[in-house]
Amino acid sequence: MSETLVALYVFVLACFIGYWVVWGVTPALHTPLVALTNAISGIVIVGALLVAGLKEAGVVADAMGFIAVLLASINVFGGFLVTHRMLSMFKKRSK
Amino acid sequence: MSETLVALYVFVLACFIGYWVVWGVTPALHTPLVALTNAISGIVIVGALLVAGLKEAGVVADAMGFIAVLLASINVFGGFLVTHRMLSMFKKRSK
Amino acid sequence: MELSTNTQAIAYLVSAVLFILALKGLTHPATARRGNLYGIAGMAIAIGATLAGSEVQSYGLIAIAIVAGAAIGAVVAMRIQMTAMPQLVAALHSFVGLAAVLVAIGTFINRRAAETLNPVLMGELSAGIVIGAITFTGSVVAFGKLQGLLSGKPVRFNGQHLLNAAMGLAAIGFAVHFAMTGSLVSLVAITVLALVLGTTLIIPIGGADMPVVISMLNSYSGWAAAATGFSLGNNLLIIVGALVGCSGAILSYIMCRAMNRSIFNVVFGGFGTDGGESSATGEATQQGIKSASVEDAVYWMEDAGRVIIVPGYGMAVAQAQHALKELMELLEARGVEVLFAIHPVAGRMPGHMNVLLAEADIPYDHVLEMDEINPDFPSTDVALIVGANDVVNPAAKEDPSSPIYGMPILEAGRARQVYFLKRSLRPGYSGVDNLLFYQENTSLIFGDAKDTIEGMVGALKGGRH
Amino acid sequence: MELSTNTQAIAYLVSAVLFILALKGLTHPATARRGNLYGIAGMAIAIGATLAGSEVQSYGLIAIAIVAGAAIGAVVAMRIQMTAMPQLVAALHSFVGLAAVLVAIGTFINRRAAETLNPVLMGELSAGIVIGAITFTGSVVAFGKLQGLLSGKPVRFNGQHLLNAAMGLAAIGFAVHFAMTGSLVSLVAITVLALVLGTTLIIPIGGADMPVVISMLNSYSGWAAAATGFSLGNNLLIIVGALVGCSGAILSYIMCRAMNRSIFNVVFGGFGTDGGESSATGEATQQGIKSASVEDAVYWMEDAGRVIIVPGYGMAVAQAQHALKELMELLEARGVEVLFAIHPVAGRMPGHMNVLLAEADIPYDHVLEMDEINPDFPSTDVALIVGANDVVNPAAKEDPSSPIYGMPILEAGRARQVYFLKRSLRPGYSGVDNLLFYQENTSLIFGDAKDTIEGMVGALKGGRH
Ligand SMILES: NC(=O)c1ccc[n+]([C@@H]2O[C@H](COP(=O)([O-])OP(=O)(O)OC[C@H]3O[C@@H](n4cnc5c(N)ncnc54)[C@H](OP(=O)(O)O)[C@@H]3O)[C@@H](O)[C@H]2O)c1
Ligand SMILES: NC(=O)c1ccc[n+]([C@@H]2O[C@H](COP(=O)([O-])OP(=O)(O)OC[C@H]3O[C@@H](n4cnc5c(N)ncnc54)[C@H](OP(=O)(O)O)[C@@H]3O)[C@@H](O)[C@H]2O)c1
Repeated sequence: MSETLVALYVFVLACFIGYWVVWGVTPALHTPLVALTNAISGIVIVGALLVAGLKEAGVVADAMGFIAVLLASINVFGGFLVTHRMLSMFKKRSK
Repeated sequence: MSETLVALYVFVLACFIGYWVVWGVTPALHTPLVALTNAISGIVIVGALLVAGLKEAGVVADAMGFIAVLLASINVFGGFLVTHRMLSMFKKRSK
Repeated sequence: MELSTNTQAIAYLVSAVLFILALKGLTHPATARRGNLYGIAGMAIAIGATLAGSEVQSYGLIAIAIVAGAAIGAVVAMRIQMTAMPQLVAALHSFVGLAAVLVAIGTFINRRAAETLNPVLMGELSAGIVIGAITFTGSVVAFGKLQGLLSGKPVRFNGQHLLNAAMGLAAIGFAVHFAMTGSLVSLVAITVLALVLGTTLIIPIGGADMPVVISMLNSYSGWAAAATGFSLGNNLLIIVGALVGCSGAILSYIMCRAMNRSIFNVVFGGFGTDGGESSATGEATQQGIKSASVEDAVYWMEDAGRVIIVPGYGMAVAQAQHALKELMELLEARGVEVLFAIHPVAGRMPGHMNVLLAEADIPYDHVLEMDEINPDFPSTDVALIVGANDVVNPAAKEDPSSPIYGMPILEAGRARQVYFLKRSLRPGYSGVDNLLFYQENTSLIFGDAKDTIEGMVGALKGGRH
Repeated sequence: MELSTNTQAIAYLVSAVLFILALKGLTHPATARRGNLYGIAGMAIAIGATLAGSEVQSYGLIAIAIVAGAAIGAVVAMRIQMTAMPQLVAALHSFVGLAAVLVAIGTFINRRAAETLNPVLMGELSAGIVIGAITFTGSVVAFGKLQGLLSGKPVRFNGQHLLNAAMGLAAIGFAVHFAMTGSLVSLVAITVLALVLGTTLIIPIGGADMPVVISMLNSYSGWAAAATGFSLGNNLLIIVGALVGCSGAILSYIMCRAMNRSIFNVVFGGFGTDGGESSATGEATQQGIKSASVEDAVYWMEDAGRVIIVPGYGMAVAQAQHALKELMELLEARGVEVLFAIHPVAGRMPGHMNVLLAEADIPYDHVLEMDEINPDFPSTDVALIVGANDVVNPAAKEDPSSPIYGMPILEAGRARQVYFLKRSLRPGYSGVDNLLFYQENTSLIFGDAKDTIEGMVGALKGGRH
């Protein structure tokens, strides 16, 4: 099976998982869900690291990698932190 | 990524899907669920066909393939039919 | 024209998606039949893509095997009684297990001839053989117990678990040796050990615990298919195997939870030993138990606002579902609301009662799950308990020393009048005495459930009141 | 020590599983924080495994970028007001989009240098560029509208959709050309067209529809990550991208369904044009509308059995949640049951009200969804509607000509007494007049919601009744 086909398998299966996991989220947490998915979409940082980390790449590619890593890490850190802030507000009746 | 690793990815993702899809089944249909999963586990027929269909295989392998195809197809046809029989009994109040 | 590997892989993906949609169809009775059709389509695509691929070259034997298998499968499926479903399922599982073993050994033989063996492959093949063989003999034993060919009694002896553990370890040892050397002797040893293990694992379990065992074996048959998928590098088999494996595991879990037992307790524990001989019959009045007549019950039911019927294993034994349907219609014609209350483990299979009621054409919107209907009992005039026992036993809530303590129950005892339809005072599956018998508002109507219900139908038709 | 490709792949799989568990944690508030920790662990493993792999060789720039990004992200996340969440989310989406574009172009440059380009790869790269660029400029426009930097008014002109379609087709054409030839010109053309397209797609949408747009862009950012995954052959990116893509798509769908509008209507339709200027204010009595004082409401509430508070967008504007918490406590001290009723699209984001109420430490078991609480209104003494409007408008049920007809509503009008806290008779987001104003049992208390609630709190504390 070609690499693209493997990717297709993984993609289709992951879409099903996404479907079920998101429908399972309680509506009360839909705003934190947006923040959390935002944080984890910072996973493009993996791609950014590969571009930025290549030895002997040209200046253009290096600059692009640098900016991409920067943007993605703002996303990652900002996203998880703000989700944490929001979630720590949700409390059950304190006795 | 090695082929075994690809298989591992697919397996892990499929387990998640299995988890959600099965929890989603309404308890009233748990008996048909058993029958249906039974039918689809007849998918080993794919493996059986590969063994049985190989040209110039030995007699032993051929015999094994033959029996495997036979058993798996009993499963496939019997399973889907019995599921169909069961499911066609479930009716909403007829007006 | 042969399919390229890539086209085949796409066809397999489509087929996997169809199988997922098939299971998703079972979310609701209204979409379930379409689900089954998706499953059939998925299977057709999978078989077609495999046959059209480059690896399958000789078709003669295959055609014979498929036609024969289809004929046998169709005949069995059309003939089988709904009450014999557990046996059928056990038999079909054994086929999957055996097929997985044969595929693994056949693959080994073919690949050895082609000299394309490697340790990882052989490890995967031995996994397929072990799981497949356990599924095979385990299912055969379960079938035998359910069909009454083998004694339902748990067969136990000292050191049993130790022996099983030793055999399991030995099988793993041989598997490692096989993976490293490809030794035929080890291959045979693995197979034989696993076949024996399947037997010795299931033999000790009482016949009454077979439903959980069947679900476990359902799960194993899935993992066997997945292991086959690993060894063939076939993702479709892996996906389907995982789906089936999860399904069986979750159903076992649901059953154990509804019985408030752990899976270990089922597999290793002493419970459900075909019990039932313990209590004597016919001593009703001595023990402060009221018995009632069919007419008494009809008197209360015909003017009731709501009647809830609680079916249990005894309804299946008596095949009383068709009579119940008539009773329901007669009562509804008099303006009585009739509902059915289903406990998750009523009967002997998950969803057992639902299938039987559906068979009698009772509309599924009258059939409610435990959590939906429990709040309605206090406002119900009559609870009619038809061959159910454990699932309404208040001991599960009140008596911490009872073996079923903690199991959630249908609170039928809260209805204004409770009528029990059973043949004797014998306990049910769990062998535990039912506290509900002794309750103020409870009366027992002794006799076969079908006869009793038909008596009620007659009384209502006769309009003697 | 460098990680082998296989070890790295296993680490990525673990990380993917952690991300799935992270989202699964949001099934319930009690497990949500653990979910976030799973997400953080998954990200740490993913970054660690990438850095330890053989492909990343120079660490200097990376360290600077990560530290700087972390600092910026942390400061923003700690400083941001909960009410500014929509803007923050839009800004962060734009970063993902831009990063995806840069990664795609960077990958192209590096692979061209290494001479490992091929048509499939270039096709995948252009998909990443197109989706990423649309996400980027689209999110920037959404941010601008939400932050008030751009006019919230929908900008419309003739032939707009035609122009967009033409640009989309042109981008696809260039993408095909690029995939076949690797032409730099085509690459630039794709990028520019997609950047423009992101702008022209979002500019025409009214500011009020931005919540749906943000969810759509959330979805796009996921698909952009998935496309990057395809081009890098990285399954982790594909999995996470699909999760995020599904999440955004489902949230958009939920919002549209709760508003009874189609996604096309949102993207292409003329609705939510910052409406609100249409009705005049202060003509309450002329129209048969009763207005009431704070004291009236307090009089009915302090002896009530149950009070249900319906918060809406106005509560967020007035920042009245902390005052509501005090009101709740005072009423509960008097034995009144106080519940909060949340409509799926109350406020301007899904779950908006829940976050604000949680911020004010209102326990989440007092906060109920529409379907749970609707049956309770008829047995409720007072419904207190705090800055909500559309979500309680009976026109949605009664007036087939109304643009919100068919949208499910909170049936607050069925409570014995209904008090509306708002500043005027102006309609809400949908611009539709509220039929509930004219109902027998409804009274309006004009003024800023926070001031009014604080007045109630004062009256209850003063114990003037
Ligand atoms: N559903 C599952 O998946 C599953 C799986 C494993 C275990 N179980 C166990 O099975 C039990 C199910 O509970 P249940 O209440 O349905 O059944 P039960 O507790 O086993 O009781 C069945 C009752 O039916 C009566 N009965 C038998 N034949 C009858 C006939 N012809 N006419 C009238 N009555 C008849 C029996 O009493 P007489 O002999 O006096 O007539 C018996 O007390 C639970 O303990 C559950 O844990 C269920
Ligand atoms: N939640 C989402 O995800 C989402 C997404 C897209 C669209 N929407 C739409 O947003 C609407 C939400 O409904 P809603 O009932 O929450 O809000 P709404 O219908 O927009 O009404 C909000 C009301 O709050 C009042 N208000 C504003 N500021 C106030 C203040 N300081 N004090 C007191 N009252 C104040 C306004 O009246 P005055 O001006 O007279 O004070 C207005 O009528 C729905 O139409 C929904 O379709 C929601």
